[in-house]
Amino acid sequence: MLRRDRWALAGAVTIALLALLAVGADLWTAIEGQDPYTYRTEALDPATGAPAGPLGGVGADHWFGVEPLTGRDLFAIVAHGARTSFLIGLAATALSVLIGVLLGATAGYLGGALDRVVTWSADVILGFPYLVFMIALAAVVPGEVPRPLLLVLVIGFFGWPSIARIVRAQTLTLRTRGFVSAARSLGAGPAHVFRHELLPNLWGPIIVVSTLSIPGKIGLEAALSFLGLGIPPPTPSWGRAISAAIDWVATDPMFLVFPGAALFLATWSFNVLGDGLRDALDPRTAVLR
Amino acid sequence: MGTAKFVGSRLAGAVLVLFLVALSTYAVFYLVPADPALQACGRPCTDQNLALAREFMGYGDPWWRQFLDFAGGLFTGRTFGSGPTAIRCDAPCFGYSFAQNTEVLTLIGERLPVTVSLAVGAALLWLVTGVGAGVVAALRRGTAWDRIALASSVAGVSAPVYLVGLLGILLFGFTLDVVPVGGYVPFTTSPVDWAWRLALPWAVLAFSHAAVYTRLTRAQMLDTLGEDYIRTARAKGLTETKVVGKHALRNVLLPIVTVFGVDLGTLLGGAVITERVFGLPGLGGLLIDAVGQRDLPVLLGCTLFAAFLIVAANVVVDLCYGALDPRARLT
Amino acid sequence: GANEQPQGAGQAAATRGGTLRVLSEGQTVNFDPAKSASLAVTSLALVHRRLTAWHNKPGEQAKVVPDLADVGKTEDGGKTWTFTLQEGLKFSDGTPITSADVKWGVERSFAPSVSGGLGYHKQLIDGGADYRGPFEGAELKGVETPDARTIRFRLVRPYGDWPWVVSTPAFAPVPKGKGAEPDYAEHPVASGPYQLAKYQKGVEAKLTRNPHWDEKTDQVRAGLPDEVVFQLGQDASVVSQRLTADSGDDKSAFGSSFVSAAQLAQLSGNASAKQRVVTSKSGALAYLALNTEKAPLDNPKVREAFQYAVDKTSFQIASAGNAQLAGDVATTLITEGIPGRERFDLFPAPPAGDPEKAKKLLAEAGFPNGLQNLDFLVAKTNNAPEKAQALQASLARAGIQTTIRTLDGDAYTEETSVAPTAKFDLTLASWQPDFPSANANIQPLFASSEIGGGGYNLSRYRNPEVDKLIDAAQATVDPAEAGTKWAAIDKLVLQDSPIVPLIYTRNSFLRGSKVTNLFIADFPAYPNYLQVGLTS
Amino acid sequence: MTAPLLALREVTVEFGGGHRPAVRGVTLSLAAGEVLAVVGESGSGKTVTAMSLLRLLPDTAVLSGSALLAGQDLYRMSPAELRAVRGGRVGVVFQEPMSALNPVFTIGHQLVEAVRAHRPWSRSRARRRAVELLELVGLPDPEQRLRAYPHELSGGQLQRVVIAMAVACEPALLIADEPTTALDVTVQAEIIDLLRDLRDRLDVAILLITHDMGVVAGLADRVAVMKDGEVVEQGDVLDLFARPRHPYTRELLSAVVSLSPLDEAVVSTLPAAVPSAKAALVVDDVTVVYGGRFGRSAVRAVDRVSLHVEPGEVLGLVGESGSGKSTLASVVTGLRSPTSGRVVVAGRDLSTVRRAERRAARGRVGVVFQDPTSSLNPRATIARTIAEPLLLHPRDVDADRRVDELLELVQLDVSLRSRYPHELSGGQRQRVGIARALVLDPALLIADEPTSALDVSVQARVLDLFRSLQERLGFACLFISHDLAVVERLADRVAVLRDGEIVEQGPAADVLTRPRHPYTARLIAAAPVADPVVQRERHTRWRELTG
Ligand SMILES: Nc1ncnc2c1ncn2[C@@H]1O[C@H](COP(=O)(O)OP(=O)(O)OP(=O)(O)O)[C@@H](O)[C@H]1O
Ligand SMILES: Nc1ncnc2c1ncn2[C@@H]1O[C@H](COP(=O)(O)OP(=O)(O)OP(=O)(O)O)[C@@H](O)[C@H]1O
Ligand SMILES: [Mg+2]
Ligand SMILES: [Mg+2]
Repeated sequence: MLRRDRWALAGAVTIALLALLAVGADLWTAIEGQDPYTYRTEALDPATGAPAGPLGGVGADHWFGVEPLTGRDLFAIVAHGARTSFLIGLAATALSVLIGVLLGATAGYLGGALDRVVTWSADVILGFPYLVFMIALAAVVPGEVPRPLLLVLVIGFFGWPSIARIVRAQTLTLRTRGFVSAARSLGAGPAHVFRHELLPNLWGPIIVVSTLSIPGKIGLEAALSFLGLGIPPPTPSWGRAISAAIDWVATDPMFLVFPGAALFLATWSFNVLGDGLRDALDPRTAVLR
Repeated sequence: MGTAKFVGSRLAGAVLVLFLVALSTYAVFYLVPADPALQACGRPCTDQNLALAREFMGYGDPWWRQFLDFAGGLFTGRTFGSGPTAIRCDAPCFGYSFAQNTEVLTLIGERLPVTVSLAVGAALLWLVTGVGAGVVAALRRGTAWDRIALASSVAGVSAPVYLVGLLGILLFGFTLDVVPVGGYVPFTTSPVDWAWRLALPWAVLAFSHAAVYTRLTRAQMLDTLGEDYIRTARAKGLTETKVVGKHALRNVLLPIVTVFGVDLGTLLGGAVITERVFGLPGLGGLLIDAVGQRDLPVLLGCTLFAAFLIVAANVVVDLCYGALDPRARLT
Repeated sequence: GANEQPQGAGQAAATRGGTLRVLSEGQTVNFDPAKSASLAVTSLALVHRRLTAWHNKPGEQAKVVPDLADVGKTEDGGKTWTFTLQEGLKFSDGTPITSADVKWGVERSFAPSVSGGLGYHKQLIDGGADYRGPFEGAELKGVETPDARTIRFRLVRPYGDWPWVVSTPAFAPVPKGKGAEPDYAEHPVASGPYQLAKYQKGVEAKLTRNPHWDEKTDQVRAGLPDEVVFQLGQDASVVSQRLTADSGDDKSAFGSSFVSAAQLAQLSGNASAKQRVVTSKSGALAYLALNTEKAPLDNPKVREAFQYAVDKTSFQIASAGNAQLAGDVATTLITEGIPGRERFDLFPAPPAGDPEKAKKLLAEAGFPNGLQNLDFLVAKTNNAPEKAQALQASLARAGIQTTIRTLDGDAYTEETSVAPTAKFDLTLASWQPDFPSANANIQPLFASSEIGGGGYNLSRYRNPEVDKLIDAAQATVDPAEAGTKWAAIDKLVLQDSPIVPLIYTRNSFLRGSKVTNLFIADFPAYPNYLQVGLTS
Repeated sequence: MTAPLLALREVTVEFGGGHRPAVRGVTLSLAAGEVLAVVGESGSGKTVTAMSLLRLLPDTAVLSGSALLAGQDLYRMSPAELRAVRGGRVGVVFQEPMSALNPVFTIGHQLVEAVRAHRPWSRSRARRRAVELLELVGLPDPEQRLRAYPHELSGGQLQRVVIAMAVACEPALLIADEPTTALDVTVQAEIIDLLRDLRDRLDVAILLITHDMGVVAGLADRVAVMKDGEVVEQGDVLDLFARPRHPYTRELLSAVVSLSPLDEAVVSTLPAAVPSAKAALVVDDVTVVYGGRFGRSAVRAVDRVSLHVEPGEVLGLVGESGSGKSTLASVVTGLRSPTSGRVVVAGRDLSTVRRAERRAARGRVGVVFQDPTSSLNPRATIARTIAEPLLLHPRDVDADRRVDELLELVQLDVSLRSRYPHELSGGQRQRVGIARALVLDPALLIADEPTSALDVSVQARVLDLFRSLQERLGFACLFISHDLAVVERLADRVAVLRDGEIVEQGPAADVLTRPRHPYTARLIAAAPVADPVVQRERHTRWRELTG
């Protein structure tokens, strides 16, 4: 069905391209003849430290230009950054969605004490001073723990409450619907009801919320790297590149444009793909177009 | 269960949540490898001075003792130090900030109007624009409108708030010179100035928050528009506006209200970056400074306050469920 | 010092009057002398005078000058110091300022309830070690006030820099008996040209004229504007944009935070704004601290390799875009503008470093394959991670592989200066002395007493000989003689390479077009707020 | 006859996705004050034709032909004109009342809205009109009902609300799609009276879609018969009933089952009146109270009801609309726990057994819900829905084959397998529900109005199916229906429910031919007969009986 949806197809292709960019980062940068770590101060304007040449130093040597103050190759940064950001953003989103959907649906469907426990936990986490927690964690967690895993766990964990609340709200209305009663009367347990009755009707909001949370998670990854919890520099990451680039918008907008566009494309592609998926999953709209 | 009983049980839950938040804040705070008394020690800091400062600020005890002191202070008030320099903090005492020489409650009270103005205005703006755009996107599914709504939503969530704020200031503040940049004028002083100065921050916050409303509205709307009762509403001869804006929208609101509750609750705890960019003296700045300075009382106060708002918003949201959808009435 | 634009040049003549605005990042400004660590030329000094003050002018070395009192006399080689207050000094409430008020102020700084400011005096004044402040009736026995204009300090050991120490905030007068309340900062009794008229945390602090301040008794404060308003909680980037736009009230404002590299690059394309950038001639010493307690950096030879390995040019670029804005390459510990400073370079190398030589040194030290896995700790503030990456890349050229670890401000402080042992191998730091004496440059960073417990000896350098020499230099009263002693220590310490001096960080500030007399002397690398005025 | 009020010419409706046109070349006309009944096979395009008039079909539908309402083509009207027609000049009664109302607004709100859409009235005036309308459709306690939400009403009550909504603005044309399926015969008779009154008093034209030949006989002037998307025959009602020409019409009419005359019944053997130890279902003194909300009085929907169903027995449950039949069914199926009382299924009290056992027991119970639409997952294909019980209680059968088998048994084309519920007609959906209930060969079947949306021929076949299955498997069945004739044909015993209480219980033949309780007698008297002449007579008699 997706094949008929040109936009969803475009989204899927973009995701594939970004994945290709991430996976083959070494190869692409080798073709370009650069790497994301080497300082190339000769590519900078000696007066300001901004990239020499127009468009942030875009050229045959540096496809996306160079980073101000360091001269590191921006294409290499974006390509290698895709690994960090794409991986962490997606994995963390998947984790939050998993926890959020499971807890939210269970709470909404079963209600009672379980509902209250989930709601309270969500509230505690939402109100939790996570910044302080991250700082504490950075200091407590031993250096041997792989940072990507840690990041995924932490970001994923702090992301579930909002998803859980939405899923719970939807479940509250869904559970009163006739088809859920029908399944229950057939002897369906919560697991079956969740899997076969609730989930297909929950995809809409889940897709929306999860695809839109990707940039936030990538941004959080960058913020955490400053707190000592993230992937330490100089490993490139989109989030860190973007946050550094903000200062340079007026002087070197291209520094923002490339990683920013990468992030935008990633989010956008998941959203159009999500739309396509939603439409495909919704029999009422699927036939359209 | 009656409404009163429901509210009662939720209130009890809220107290529990706040207790847990406070407890975990304390616990986490003491995991952070830093000595809050170091700030009060001065430079150069000797061990002796450090110990003195620590003792005076009440950081000498183990963390759980301090937590009990804090909890007790809520009901009985607290006194820090002794003699002529003693500091009295009356019940309900949320602590005393030694970095700012003020009771935490006063600090929060001073900054609350700013944050509330910012959050509520922005929230209304994004609710209206977000949901509006979502409705349009759903009705015009697959058209350019839909694509534009999607692209701007994605741009909204992808662009860091700080960047949007900065560009907003550059464009509307300096280049076009249409709005004043930064600063806060209390509503009571001049409602017009108040709104005028907040216009840009509102827009910035709305831009970054509206996305999820647009997209949720669109998705839910598409689900709802196929329902039989929409057909019934049309068969009554209602205008399309009423069919969509009332019959369909009402059935879409549940998740929207949920997200709104979470967002508003969080935002009322402080919109750190927006406040920063626009120089608004709100709770976010207070909190961030408290984190930076390890000002535990302020940190705790702000956190508890934010948690309280989140819980309160969620209780309201839960109450709304029953009103929005009688079938989803909680028991 | 290739600083083309002389400080203060191109600024119009100042007139009296007007409202000066200081756009500040902080949410608060502290006007309590006991709690303030403010330099003698910035905000606090507008409100409070101290016993002595700093004479600082571009191109001149800093000098201690009289403020409330003279610059002090000692008869016993620096153990007892006597100061005489000027006549006719008054507080903003009209009461006369007496030596008792100064004493009260000093005593007050010992009270735990109001501590937090600069405390160089606390271990020096006799009886200070276990003094807890005056509010419970006890007096500090090392401070005597024989009469209303005389104040005498008895120290536990001779201390030549005492006249500098009494320029710190704790030596501002507080009317005797006042200031028990912890929020004294919000309604302090002023002795300087301004008093605090309105203070709203996070919003603004407004200073208006103190009618009882007498211009004639004050040689360091010009007191030109009628009002000084600190606008608080301002974002640095926004401030820079506002000042660049230079419209309305912003014309008579300046930013109190540094202009970043990106902003400098932006300003370079704007002729009018570029002119309004004020860059210091020199500044804080930025250095790479090497943990001398931990292998392999406990080997001086290995440490020496670092002196050659680092690329100071890329560090300069990472700091400010180019060498000139970043500041000169540093080769000594004592910074420019400090009396007694001697220039030397123990490890001559091109600014971009000499990786080959570094490799050779490492090989000699037994590390022919370079060093792996060094833990490079940086704070997240001040663009330190970016600067550290530049160093990381340059060290890599010499076969030194490092892993950067970023920590939030206090977690960083805890690990580098509080913890009894340190895990890190390298860290990036910078130091600006609290008063313009070589003592304040060297002692806090290299005396073994400053290891851990909140001290700033980040490289955990421990050398009994240096400790002894520091004590001796501190006891020297004659500035010239002390200067030579400090310069000798400077060399001695650097021979051990506990740190790699990088640059003397220049600070740039941006002012509005009506702000004038905004100059930055050789020390400190901050504008002198006391002289700033406005053109009409 | 003057120029027709409504004239359909060559109406064809196609749905995308490669389906055959649902409606092909339908030409019909209807004059003011005339009642045209459209009858026909389930899925033959009756609803689609009717909905096309007000352009209420999903976007996927492509219309061609023309539909003139007083000379104006409905298919080519501007949105504003169309709006004035919808609910104003044309009122619609939807086929499935239980999903036709917006669940989040009160009945009153939706009625008031319908009135105010076409009348410049104040809210309170519209509200008075709403009360009046509810009285008109015979809903007791109208003031109270206005504040109820749709899910708080029974199927028949909702149907009456939908009817009230359709006639709210006194339309010139009323499209009534199965307006009486959920009503017990007494209420049904009242509604027919109401429609007749509308026609007589206001000259309203009625397009009546129904399966109930009795209703056709009692109300219609002319009849159109549809099959497979086409009108195969149309003509005067008396004529058509007397001389059906098309074979399908003949088949249809012959499939009609009628209630035996009161005195001609044969006494059947009396099954046990007290539950045996093996009873498939025992309902013991069950009471269900719906909690009152916001100070409203609580509803005792089921009041101390006791009944039992033996293996191999069919118990017919009949009774007034809103008398608590569906509520009782929901208790029996375990969807609602009774306020008091006990339900024992196959010897086990389900409230006390362990969860796993309870679930296993559910596998032996099949359920057909009253509202087929909402009981089907909109995101699941027909095949998946029917196979769902097999997922829950795996059997050693090939699910696909079993689904095909059942589709065939309930007279559904196998090509519907991959469709979604919204792509089916009401009757088709209902049959999907039946198929799902039968897929596991249940030992006990709870069927709530399982044939209400089926045309008589399909209904006859489904009833045969029940019969044969029952003979083969010997399952017990609680069969809830309004159609007394069907109950008579199928049920061994009958229980009559009124206001939550059982007023009479006994062998079917007994109760339906020699009713003891006056309510039962009235029910039987109200049952329509599929013969225009007889039905008209009966109707007059019934009017006399009720006064
Ligand atoms: N949205 C749709 N998409 C595809 N096919 C549809 C759709 N709606 C209805 N159909 C098909 O059109 C045909 C006619 O449906 P319609 O609802 O008019 O039947 P009906 O005569 O009203 O039957 P019933 O008596 O069972 O209600 C059916 O075969 C049905 O499957
Ligand atoms: N959720 C509810 N809250 C309050 N009252 C309810 C609720 N559900 C049903 N009722 C009321 O309970 C009574 C019995 O309803 P039920 O659905 O069992 O009737 P029924 O016998 O199935 O009627 P019908 O033949 O019309 O379907 C009705 O008066 C109805 O209004
Ligand atoms: Mg139909
Ligand atoms: Mg019912």
